[in-house]
Amino acid sequence: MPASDPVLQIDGLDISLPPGGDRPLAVSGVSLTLAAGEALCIVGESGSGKSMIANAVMGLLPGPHVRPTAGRIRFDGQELLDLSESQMQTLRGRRIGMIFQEPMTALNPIMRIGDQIGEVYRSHLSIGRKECRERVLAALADVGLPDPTRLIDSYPFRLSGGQRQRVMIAAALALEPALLIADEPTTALDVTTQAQILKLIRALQRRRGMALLFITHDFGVVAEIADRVAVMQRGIMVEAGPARDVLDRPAHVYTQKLIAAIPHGQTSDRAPAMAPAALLELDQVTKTYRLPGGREVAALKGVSLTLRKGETLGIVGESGSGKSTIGRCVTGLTPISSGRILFEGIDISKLGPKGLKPYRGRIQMVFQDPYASLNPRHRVGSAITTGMLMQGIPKAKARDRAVELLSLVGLGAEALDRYPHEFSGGQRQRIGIARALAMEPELLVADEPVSALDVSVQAQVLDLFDQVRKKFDLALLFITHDLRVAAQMCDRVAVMRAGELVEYGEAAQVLRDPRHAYTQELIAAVPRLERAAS
Amino acid sequence: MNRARFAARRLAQGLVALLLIVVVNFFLIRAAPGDPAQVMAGEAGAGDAKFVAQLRQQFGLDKPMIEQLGLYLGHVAMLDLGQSYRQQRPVAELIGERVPATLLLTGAAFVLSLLFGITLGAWSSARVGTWGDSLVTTVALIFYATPLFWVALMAVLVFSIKLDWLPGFGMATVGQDFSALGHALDVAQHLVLPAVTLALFYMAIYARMTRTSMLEVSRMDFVKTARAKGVPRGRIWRVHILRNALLPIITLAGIQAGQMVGGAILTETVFAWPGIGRLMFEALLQRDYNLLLGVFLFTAAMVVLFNFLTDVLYTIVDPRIELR
Amino acid sequence: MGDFWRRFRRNKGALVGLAILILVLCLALFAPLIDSGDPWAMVQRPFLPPFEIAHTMFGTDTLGRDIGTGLVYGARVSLMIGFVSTVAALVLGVTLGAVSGYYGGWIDATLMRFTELFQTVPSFALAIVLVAIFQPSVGSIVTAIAIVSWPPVARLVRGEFLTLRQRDFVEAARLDGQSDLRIIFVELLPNAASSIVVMASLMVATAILLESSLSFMGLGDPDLMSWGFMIGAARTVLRQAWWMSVFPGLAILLTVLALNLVGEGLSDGLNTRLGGGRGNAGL
Amino acid sequence: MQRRDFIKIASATTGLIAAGQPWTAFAQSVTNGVLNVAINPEPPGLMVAIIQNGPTQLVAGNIYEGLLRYDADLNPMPGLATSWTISEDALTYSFKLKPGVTWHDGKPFSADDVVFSVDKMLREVHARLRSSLVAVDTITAPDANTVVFTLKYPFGPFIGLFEVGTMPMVPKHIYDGTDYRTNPANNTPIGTGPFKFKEWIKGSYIQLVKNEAYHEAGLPGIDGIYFHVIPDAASRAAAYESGKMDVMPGGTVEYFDIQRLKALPKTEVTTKGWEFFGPHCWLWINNRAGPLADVRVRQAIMYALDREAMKNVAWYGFGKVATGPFSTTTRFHTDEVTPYPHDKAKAKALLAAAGYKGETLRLLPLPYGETWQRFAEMARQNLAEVGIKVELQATDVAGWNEKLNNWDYDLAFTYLYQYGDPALGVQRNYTTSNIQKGSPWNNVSGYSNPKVDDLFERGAKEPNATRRRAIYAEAQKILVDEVPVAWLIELEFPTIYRTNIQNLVNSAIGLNDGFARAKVTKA
Repeated sequence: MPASDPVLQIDGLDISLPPGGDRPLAVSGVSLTLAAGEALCIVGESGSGKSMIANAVMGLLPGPHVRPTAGRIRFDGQELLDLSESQMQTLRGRRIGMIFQEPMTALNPIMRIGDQIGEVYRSHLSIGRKECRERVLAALADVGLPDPTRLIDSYPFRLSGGQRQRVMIAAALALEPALLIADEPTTALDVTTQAQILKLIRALQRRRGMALLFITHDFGVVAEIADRVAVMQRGIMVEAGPARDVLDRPAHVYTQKLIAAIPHGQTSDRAPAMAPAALLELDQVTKTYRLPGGREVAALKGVSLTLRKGETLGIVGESGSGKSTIGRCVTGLTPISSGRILFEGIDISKLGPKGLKPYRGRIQMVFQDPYASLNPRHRVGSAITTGMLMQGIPKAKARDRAVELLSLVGLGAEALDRYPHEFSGGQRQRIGIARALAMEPELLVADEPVSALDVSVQAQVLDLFDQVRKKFDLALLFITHDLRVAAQMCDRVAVMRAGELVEYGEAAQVLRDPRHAYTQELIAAVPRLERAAS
Repeated sequence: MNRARFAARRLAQGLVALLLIVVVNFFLIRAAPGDPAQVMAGEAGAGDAKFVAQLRQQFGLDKPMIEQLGLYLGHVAMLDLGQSYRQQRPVAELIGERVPATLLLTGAAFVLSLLFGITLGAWSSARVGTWGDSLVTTVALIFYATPLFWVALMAVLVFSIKLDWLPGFGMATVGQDFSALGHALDVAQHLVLPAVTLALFYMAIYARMTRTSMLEVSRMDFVKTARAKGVPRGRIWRVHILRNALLPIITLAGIQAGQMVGGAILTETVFAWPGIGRLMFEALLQRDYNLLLGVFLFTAAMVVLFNFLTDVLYTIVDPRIELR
Repeated sequence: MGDFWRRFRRNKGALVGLAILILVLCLALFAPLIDSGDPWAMVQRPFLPPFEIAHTMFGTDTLGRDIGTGLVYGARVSLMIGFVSTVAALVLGVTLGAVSGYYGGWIDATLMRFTELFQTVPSFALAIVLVAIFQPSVGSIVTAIAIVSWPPVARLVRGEFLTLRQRDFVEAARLDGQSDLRIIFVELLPNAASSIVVMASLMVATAILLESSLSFMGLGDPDLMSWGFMIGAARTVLRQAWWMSVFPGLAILLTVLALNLVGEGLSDGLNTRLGGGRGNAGL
Repeated sequence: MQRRDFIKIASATTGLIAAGQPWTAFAQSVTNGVLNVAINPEPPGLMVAIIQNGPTQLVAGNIYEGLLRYDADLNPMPGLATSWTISEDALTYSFKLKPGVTWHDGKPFSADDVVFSVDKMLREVHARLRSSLVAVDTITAPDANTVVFTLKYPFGPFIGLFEVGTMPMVPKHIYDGTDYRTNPANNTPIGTGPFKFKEWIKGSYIQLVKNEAYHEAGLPGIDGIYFHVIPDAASRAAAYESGKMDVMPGGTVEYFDIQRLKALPKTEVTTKGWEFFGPHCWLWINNRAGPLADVRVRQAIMYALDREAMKNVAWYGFGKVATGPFSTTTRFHTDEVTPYPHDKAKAKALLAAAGYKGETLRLLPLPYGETWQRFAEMARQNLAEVGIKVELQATDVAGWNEKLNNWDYDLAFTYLYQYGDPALGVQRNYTTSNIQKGSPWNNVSGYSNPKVDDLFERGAKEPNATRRRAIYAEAQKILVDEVPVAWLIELEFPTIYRTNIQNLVNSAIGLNDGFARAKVTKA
């Protein structure tokens, strides 16, 4: 650990929250130091105040109510909290670079890439347009972007999420800052892209001897990139130390709980009593969308798979791989272009709305975004009972069934009369499950049910799924982008890539020795706890 | 989709819209009681049935409705808008006489309202919460909520009658011997009150809209990125925020411009400004069908034109939008 | 609802607006109690300036009718026409907007083309034509205002439904077997309700402006003493009698301002942000 | 039939009839012998034989001439005819024409022009004269300076038909054998009058210049006239106030502005010059059905209306309360008729006697601006005060026309001209033969009394004036008692002009007789 004079020194930092929040201070009494060339990770769940620290250093805290009320931040021999806005402005971009979480909205949509990077040079140095253009081209090449001369004059919407993140890094590091702050830069990216970005940041940091303050909620990322790590819980720094020590021998109980909740990726060797006949069978299902511009996009290209009663089939793939489309086609929400979907031997894809009526209750779905899956204007009770009322079940009986289901998913009966906004993300997902079970389905489709939740909450919901599928002997179609979750939950796994089924087999076999190159790349990209920071 | 094909398609859509408007209005105005022959006969003080029948025959109103429509559309296709019954002159000429007055009034009002509206909106959005901001917002709300004709009347009452600084009526002083420059000055003097009154109403809309739009854009992520890059506040405000904030304003301005040309009826009535709005109102009361339809066609054409210009302008300003 | 009121109260302007609105509503509802006179009765000599005679504080008009009584009864007419035409426009606009927003595709395209057709003719010009055709009466004015003001609502509701339609709870509702109609009115409409309420308050304001403009142009209902009518009648004697047009004008200004302020308060309370550019209120 | 458009007060609010006013050209001020006259609305054309509305007559009166002129008491005076004789049996009228009169294009004016004008062109295009020419048998020109009219039966008012508005002399050499309506000469009118047509900028002004070869020596007294088209009433008033206008003909200034303009220095106001027209205003009553069919209800209406107050408040004191169907300036008017003072008690009694149960009556105001709207509102209040419930119906001009054409009304405001003679301007409103749909100016009320029909029939054909007076007196007595319509006010249309203009109004048709005899002294 390089012991030179620390680049960044934070002592006893407090940051206030607007009145009426769930706690008075977002962050209280935080102290940390960061030396040149060192990478410090701040990890914690949403709402732990980790981003606040990063924004406090950069002087970007939002509005009058959220501001540092105590403590000192020393950087480059200066006391940042005493600096005026214009003094801070000269530091930002020149001595401290910062990159953010959402690449899709972090760039000005109507300004060329070249100008958005050139801006950094022109704001701090007085250089001519020609020289500035050359330096931008160099910066673009430096972050590994293909064909910089074409890219410099194009607009952000033409670039992918990963490319835009590289542009952000190029802008942040344009003037060789001493400190780079990265606020969850890879959270919104696919697993494979995330791996490349992390590799890039680590390489640039090592080459330039830069200090790196990395904010994340994913311990796998911590293992990949951090020299030292600090764990935050509700504004308090509960633990800090070298990454290896904290990961292998977490001292604080909260850290232990967090690490334990991470899907371990070990396949469970449970052998569910599976009925011989296939409950659901997809046969050469294809689905093509016609875009307004006239172009046609093939979401599914001849996918075939089977699912038996009591079995859980995992469908894994990155965004745009077509995994969600399968879920929507099975439930009949989206019509398919060709092929067959056999449910108990009958091709339900050819049935009209009337034909689907008897199947209404038998196939149900749990959605990804807890905040969108429940109608904010309806009470939880009505959300659960509507399906039953539609089937003609009397009101009283439906209400009793709802209470029963709520207790099954671990919520009290009083939840019936409350509105969705009164529940947390995890609780809402439980209600979503209760609603899906209300109709006593045989097949349950879960479309990324936990990816929007914090790690700890994720674990509880996954347990609930496990408990429910056993109790009702459900067939479960589990759609996720997280291989670790798939490995832990599913009996068999199907890997999707650009609408095609590239790998399909027993979970243990697919995880241990994947046959298809893409699956291997996917597995390699998943951040592992074991890998020590080299 | 290159520009030419886009222009052709929009033109076709525009023509269909115009055709629809003409046909709908053709029947709509004939639903009104009375017809031009009766009005003319009444004026001539010779209202016996024979005279009215003679006029109807002269105007071609005795033919069946469908035939009249066919005839009219035939003429319009050859850009001949027919004759005004009441004034025995070609409709195109009558409208032509009024267009300069309307363009002068609505043009001046449009520029004034856009200029002041956006500057005030941007200025107050930069000072959210200060007394300056609440002053601008309240004044804008008041002008938005006031009946336009009443503001016009009060303007005449104060500036023309009580203070006598500005003429309150008409477009030029009657019977004044002017040189070209003198004449222009005289018209300009007459233009001040109506243009400012009309502009106040739209300035209020633009100011409120710009302020809301500026505040929304300033909360977006790329503004935070710009600050993180150490870009000076002034440049962020001018380049990043203002340009993005102006996108919705362009759409609104395009719609308002189109509507304005045809509709400054109230301002024209209070200030006796010889514009298209009043011509339309008079033609309506006189049941001067051809003249009324001609005005509707002209105003609709202006709306279609301005919508087209707005779309083209939009694709230039916002690269994400292509010409579909 | 508690926090709705808390957020509404924080907007000072909205409170002022609400106070004025309640005052005008009382004027309209209890007109006979407040001023037992008949707005058309010729009670005093014409051209009586204001603040001279005790019980005719606002002076009289060209025929000696008490302007104060006119203001009281004018409130009733303006508000009534404002609300009725807004309700009519809402029914038409919301249904069309909902259907085109929910179904999309060619239904959406045709309905939007139809809505745009209305907006090619300047709204005030269209209103005048409609009223002139059906000859001025309360009915024709309300219909004309409704016909002119439904397109903006349709566009707003369509926009809301386009975004709401993709929300998961709609698909869950489909899986529950709910019919399209039930989804539109039971599931989706409540979610669009807040912006519709805000829009409605602004539409009443615009309708009052439109009614007063129509009456000013001489197209008002001759049996109804409305504020617009009073200003129209006073226009020609502006030089001799300033008060005849100033007081009704102020009345319209305060009422419309109040409605706009309440609209802002509602939009804060229901925290829906509504674009500033609504239909124009007549030129 | 009457020329009503000219008197229509295009109010500032509804701007009912107004052409554009793009770039107004210059005009010299009155001092150097040119008169600036306001006109509104812009005349559709100047060929007065074809178009008879008000603004056309105001301008054409300077270009064309009639055989005779009439003084304030409607006695004929020489015009193009120097003398005229009427035969004993009143069937032959012969006129001696003034020698040496030329058209503006230099061609000589002769008896042939008169015969062509009346017998061919006017009979076809002049709707109003056409109905009076029914009584004419032959029109002959024994020599270049004599014209003889022979009638089929004696026609009392015949001598009153020769003024320029009713019977303008048109050039035969230009119009004979052509389609009168589309003859291009209509745009450049040629007459015998004191002024020649020079220029017309549509929507701006019409310029006339002095006719050097005018047949009366020393006339016209001024060099030229500019008629300025100013559509907006407020602009017209402002134009006069700022000294730009010299003469504001009746109907171009709103009544509420007259007070103010009258008070200006060196300004005169006269209500003379309307004797021939005699504008008479009343309330049509639909005698056909409902409570209005009962004469007592109609009488109650007469008692209920406070016509004195209407004159003072709605018309600012201009006009006279009408006593009956004849205007005071119309021949054979009589005052010995039942008076109808404003008497609410009597009205209520009559209503009770007639068993009026309070049904709502529809009242149709005249859509000619604010003054008429106030007039209708006063009527509604007066009727309400005696218990007659009235609902105002708003229409525009076309709507008003249609409702009266189809008798779709209960009460309706109107006013008509009487052209000096009961047979010309009154008979058409009260005789059974004139009850036809399709015109708002004939017997719209549907009143039918054979006695009255007979009286009007005899009155028209009676050559002797004293006997005509007796016949019409009896007719007036019956009408006033049966109240077919509720007579309101004899309208006055004041003309405003500068004091340094003398002898502006010098005949029964006022400014329509042209400005030939007007004199202008230094201001």
